[in-house]
Amino acid sequence: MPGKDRTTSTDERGAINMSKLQRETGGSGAGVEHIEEMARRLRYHIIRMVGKAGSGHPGGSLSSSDIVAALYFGGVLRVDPRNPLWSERDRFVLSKGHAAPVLYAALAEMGFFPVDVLLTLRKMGSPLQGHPDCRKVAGVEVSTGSLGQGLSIAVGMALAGKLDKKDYKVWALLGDGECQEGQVWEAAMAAAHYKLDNLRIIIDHNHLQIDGPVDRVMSVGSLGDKFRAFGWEVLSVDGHDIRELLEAYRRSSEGKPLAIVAETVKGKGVKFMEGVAAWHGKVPQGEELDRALAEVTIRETEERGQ
Amino acid sequence: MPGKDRTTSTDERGAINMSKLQRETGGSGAGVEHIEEMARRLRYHIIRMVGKAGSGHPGGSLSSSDIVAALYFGGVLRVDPRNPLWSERDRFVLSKGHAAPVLYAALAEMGFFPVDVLLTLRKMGSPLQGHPDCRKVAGVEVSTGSLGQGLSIAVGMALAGKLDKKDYKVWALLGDGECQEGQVWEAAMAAAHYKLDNLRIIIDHNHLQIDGPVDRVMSVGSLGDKFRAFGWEVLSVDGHDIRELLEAYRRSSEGKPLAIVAETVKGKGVKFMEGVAAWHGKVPQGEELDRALAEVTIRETEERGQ
Amino acid sequence: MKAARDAYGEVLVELGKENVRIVVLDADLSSSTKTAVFGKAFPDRFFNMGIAEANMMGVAAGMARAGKIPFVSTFAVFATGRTYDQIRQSIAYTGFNVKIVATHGGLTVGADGASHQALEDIALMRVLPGMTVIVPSDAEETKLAVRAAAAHTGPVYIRLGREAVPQVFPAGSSFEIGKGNVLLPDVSREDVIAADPSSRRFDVSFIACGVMVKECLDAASLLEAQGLRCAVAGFASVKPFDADLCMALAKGSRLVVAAEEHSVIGGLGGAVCECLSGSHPSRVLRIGVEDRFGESGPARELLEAYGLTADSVARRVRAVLDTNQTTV
Amino acid sequence: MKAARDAYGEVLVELGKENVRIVVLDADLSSSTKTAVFGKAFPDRFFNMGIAEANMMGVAAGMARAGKIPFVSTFAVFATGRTYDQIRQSIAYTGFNVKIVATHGGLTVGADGASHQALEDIALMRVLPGMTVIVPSDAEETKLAVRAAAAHTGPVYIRLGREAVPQVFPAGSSFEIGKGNVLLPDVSREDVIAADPSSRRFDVSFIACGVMVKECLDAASLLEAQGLRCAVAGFASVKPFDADLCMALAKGSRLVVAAEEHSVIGGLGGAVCECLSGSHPSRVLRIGVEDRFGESGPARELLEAYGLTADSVARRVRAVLDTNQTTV
Ligand SMILES: Cc1ncc(C[n+]2csc(CCOP(=O)(O)OP(=O)(O)O)c2C)c(N)n1
Ligand SMILES: Cc1ncc(C[n+]2csc(CCOP(=O)(O)OP(=O)(O)O)c2C)c(N)n1
Ligand SMILES: [Mg+2]
Ligand SMILES: [Mg+2]
Repeated sequence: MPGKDRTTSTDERGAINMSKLQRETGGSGAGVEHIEEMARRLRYHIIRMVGKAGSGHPGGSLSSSDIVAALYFGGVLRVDPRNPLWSERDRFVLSKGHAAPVLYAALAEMGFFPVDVLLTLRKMGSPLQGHPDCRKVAGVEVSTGSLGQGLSIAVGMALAGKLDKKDYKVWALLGDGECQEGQVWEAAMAAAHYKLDNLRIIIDHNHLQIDGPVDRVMSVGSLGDKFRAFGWEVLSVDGHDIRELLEAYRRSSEGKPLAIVAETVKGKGVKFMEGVAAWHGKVPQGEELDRALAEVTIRETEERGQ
Repeated sequence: MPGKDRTTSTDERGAINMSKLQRETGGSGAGVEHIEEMARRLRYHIIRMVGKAGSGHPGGSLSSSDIVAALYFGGVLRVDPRNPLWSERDRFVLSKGHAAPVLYAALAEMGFFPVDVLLTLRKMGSPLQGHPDCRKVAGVEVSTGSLGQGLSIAVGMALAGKLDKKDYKVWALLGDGECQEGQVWEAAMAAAHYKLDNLRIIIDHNHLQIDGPVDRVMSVGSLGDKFRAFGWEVLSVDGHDIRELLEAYRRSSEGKPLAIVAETVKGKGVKFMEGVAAWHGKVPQGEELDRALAEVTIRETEERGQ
Repeated sequence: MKAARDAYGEVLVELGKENVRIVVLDADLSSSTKTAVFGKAFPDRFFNMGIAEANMMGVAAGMARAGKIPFVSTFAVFATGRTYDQIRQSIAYTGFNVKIVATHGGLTVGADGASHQALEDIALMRVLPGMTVIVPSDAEETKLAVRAAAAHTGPVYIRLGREAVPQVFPAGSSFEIGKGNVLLPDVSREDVIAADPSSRRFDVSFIACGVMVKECLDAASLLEAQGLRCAVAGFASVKPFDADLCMALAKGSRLVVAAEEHSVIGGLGGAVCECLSGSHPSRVLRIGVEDRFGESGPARELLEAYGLTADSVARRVRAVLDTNQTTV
Repeated sequence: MKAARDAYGEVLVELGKENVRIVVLDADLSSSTKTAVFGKAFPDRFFNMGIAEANMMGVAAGMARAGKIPFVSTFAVFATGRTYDQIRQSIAYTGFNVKIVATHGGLTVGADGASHQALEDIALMRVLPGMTVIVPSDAEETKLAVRAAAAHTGPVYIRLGREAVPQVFPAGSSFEIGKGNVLLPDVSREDVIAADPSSRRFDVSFIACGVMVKECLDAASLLEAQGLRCAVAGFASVKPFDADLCMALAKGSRLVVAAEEHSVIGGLGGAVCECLSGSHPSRVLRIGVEDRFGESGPARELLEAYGLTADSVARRVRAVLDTNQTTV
């Protein structure tokens, strides 16, 4: 389990130590190739899941796959599938809840639940709801789906962590369109006010929302400038470059929350979906599904997961 | 009626012409001394109103008095008390609705209703509700009181103005604490996206909210930086300097909405209220009321208004 | 079979041609709410406000104050709960002429699950002073309701579903805000109201809105086959509420059933109970979602699982009629 | 005479001492909601979130997920309508252990007027699955309700008033979520429920919450002086609703009166009508604000103008009893 070996005593580890520790070990030894491989697996699961479900959100799940893979399999996120509510765990909030498939895929690969459950996505009775439900799935930190709410929840977790003098980190993944929600800026202001340097967000900056390019629908301008003006530390990375992501994840930001603006391509990994807004909430079927699967295929033996 | 003389044909006047026009005429000829005098009258009315009502919000009304006086009596806001719903009128939205007393005072002095109505503030049956009600008072553009909503409404009016190719301007006055509301940033984003250069806001930056200093309760940091990052043109002025206010009001901002951050003192004009958070929603009574009135007193003959 | 939202898109374009004051706002869901159809026809009068529903309501309020007739659309969850205070303060309290047309109401949203299934929106909008609340049953009634909303001065909330639904609203019937429609038997609303209240004519009267009108009609068929006399009324106009028709139905029936794709709390069922308790206490069976959240699944399976299909409705009616004293 | 919010501040401090997991959040109204008292005693566990209510609800949700017991306060208008979707999605759907304690509910907010007078909050919170809704009648009951909320696992909404109010909750009585209290006559809830339903014991039974409990007690005095037998029950626990007590009262009375400082739509009155229509159809007179916004004025004058004082309540009860068949 990535992350488990990083459990050291609370007192001896601050943000800097942690990041040093990770840099030395390369985060539980997970190499970049391994993470890339895991990202491919996530994409494979995503396409299979939504294809089977007949609905869902492939575009924003694919754009987040490298981000999520680096977080879960890069030794960054300290979680324990055998003890999902472990009090010292790092918290990950999928604020862009419609990307549930990528979260479910990561949780399954981490061992929170069997990989074959993935194919029940969105079916009656499945724990895998269209949007994540924390009452149904271990490892889902909080239920999301109504955009703009996740960062506030992450702020609450980070405040609690500070109050309890715990050294866990709180992570949240936001969409760029989602940043149009005012609640995101309320939360951003509060995070800076309370100096939450145990809070990090990643913005999946894929430049698309449902109705088209973010710039055209409702421009968010420079998200970096905005978060900086709201008192945050900001990093920009290529959201499909595992190395850059890991490097950013390991940075600390004393006294400030950290926003990582990850430049991504919506639908990444399936050529015909890349950069096409229509694939936000549409799923490939029939021949298209086969083509998509062919692009993200993994070896048969891998398919069964761990 | 200030503003009336500025009615020229729609086609020949853009933002620049208008501002030039005003500069030349000094805005319907209203001199700075006159405006200062009007600001004093507003303060006088405010104290009398809330004193009589026994409740209300003097602090944020007093801090806005010069801002509002310059707008209404400086030949800036084009409104007609005899035709309150005149389709070409400039719109003023008091987003910080609890400052109703300063708006009511200005409207009464403008002739929208008799000055003696002011003393019915907050009483049963009065049109002068604790927070402005546009169904009850001519000249009140929109009902406010729930903070954070006025800018959105102003954006709607500005969009409609653009659509109708009208040259009216839309003004909104916001509190600095109010800028903690996420809806303000949603509206700010939309205003920039739609290039609403017919929209201007003034932020009454008095550095206090109910529970204390804004910096301590929930820091808004640099409001200028934030609005700039949200795509606005920003000006900073001394919110008690009529000259600076007029100068800012006359600036145009092609292709962008304009935010004027007015540095003010909460409770301005009544020494014992100045900079004291407690006077946000508390009213002076008895001996305190006398002291306050003495500071803002105007000549008896003036009291009756126009 | 046609989705109400498709009808909405079409009628919006018609209205756009007829009245230049009509503008349309959406919050990044225009392809789903079908306002994109209007956006294509009248790009100048279509405003995408992005994922910022609260601001969208305020912007609509400002446009209305400036003389426009804004139609504002997004999913029902976000069109009501996400923006309740904005609707309350900037639209209902001001009385501004804003039309909120929400799609994706109810369980039949389907696989997106609980976060996207509005089950409280009717209750939320109904409690707002001055708000008109309409829940059409099909594409045809949607068109009429949207037209009625445009003609009405003041705030209106219209709730539409996501799925294609069969026609149940009688072709050629009129739609009037504040009035229900008697769909079964084939008599007019006025006839039912005028009927001698002492003659108990129905075993059960269904009062329904949205997709539940169809389910109630089907339930009525099942019950009539069992020898029970049924009436079915479409109460698309949840507010103003047609108290006259409701009362007449109650007076002429052993049991009143109120059915909606909504929580059994505070919606149409609440309106029926409040109305009857005040003037003609009657037994009311409320059919709806039993105070819980929805979940992911196919629309039809969800209706079944939550007891909202004709079968289930008929069974529950039967059980009440068989085992209980039913009315006064 | 004591304001419920003052009692809230006091009991918060007591709870803060007893349980370190308790944290308190406010949105720039801590002096009015009285959470400032807690803030002074436990500065580390008090979080002012500024004028950003939506975020505050999310933050509370996150803190609850991390093991805290957050008490979240602001005015009732902003604590519910401004944040409905946040409460729905991040608190009710998740079932997180957040306590929303709102002050300034109802008309008695007074001179601030309609924008600040919550008249729909009970309806909004009642329709949320899993939400417990409590509207205490005085300072004493407030203390017990806040303690009960802290002891209960799951989301709770408590609505308090602004003004000092007389004590009506019997000293030494217990408060239990889901149970009403019989205040008049001097019999226990259990006795009322156990009583022979065929013996009609009351002319009128009042079911009330908040400040209306006192008005109903006074109205009962007026009516008893006229020879009518009255029962008054405090239904602070609006949800879960005490159906047993409600039904027992209805069975034993000619008329049920539901009274609340809230819209007559969807609140306690709605709950009473829904309950009784389902099982024991009864005449219900709903006393509340008649589907309109409030306005500025002194608290008492407002109650009078909106028909919420004992006098007016008694008159209306009398009129119904005198002119109508009242029950089954
Ligand atoms: C409050 C809210 N409004 C609207 C929606 C509907 N919706 C789901 S996804 C989406 C677009 C999200 O765009 P973005 O945040 O850029 O996500 P990504 O591109 O990463 O998928 C919208 C509008 C929602 N889920 N929540
Ligand atoms: C949405 C909302 N939340 C809370 C309040 C209560 N309230 C009224 S005034 C105020 C403080 C406003 O501070 P600021 O915006 O700085 O105004 P000013 O200092 O100019 O008076 C608050 C919290 C409100 N009216 N609306
Ligand atoms: Mg995007
Ligand atoms: Mg201020």
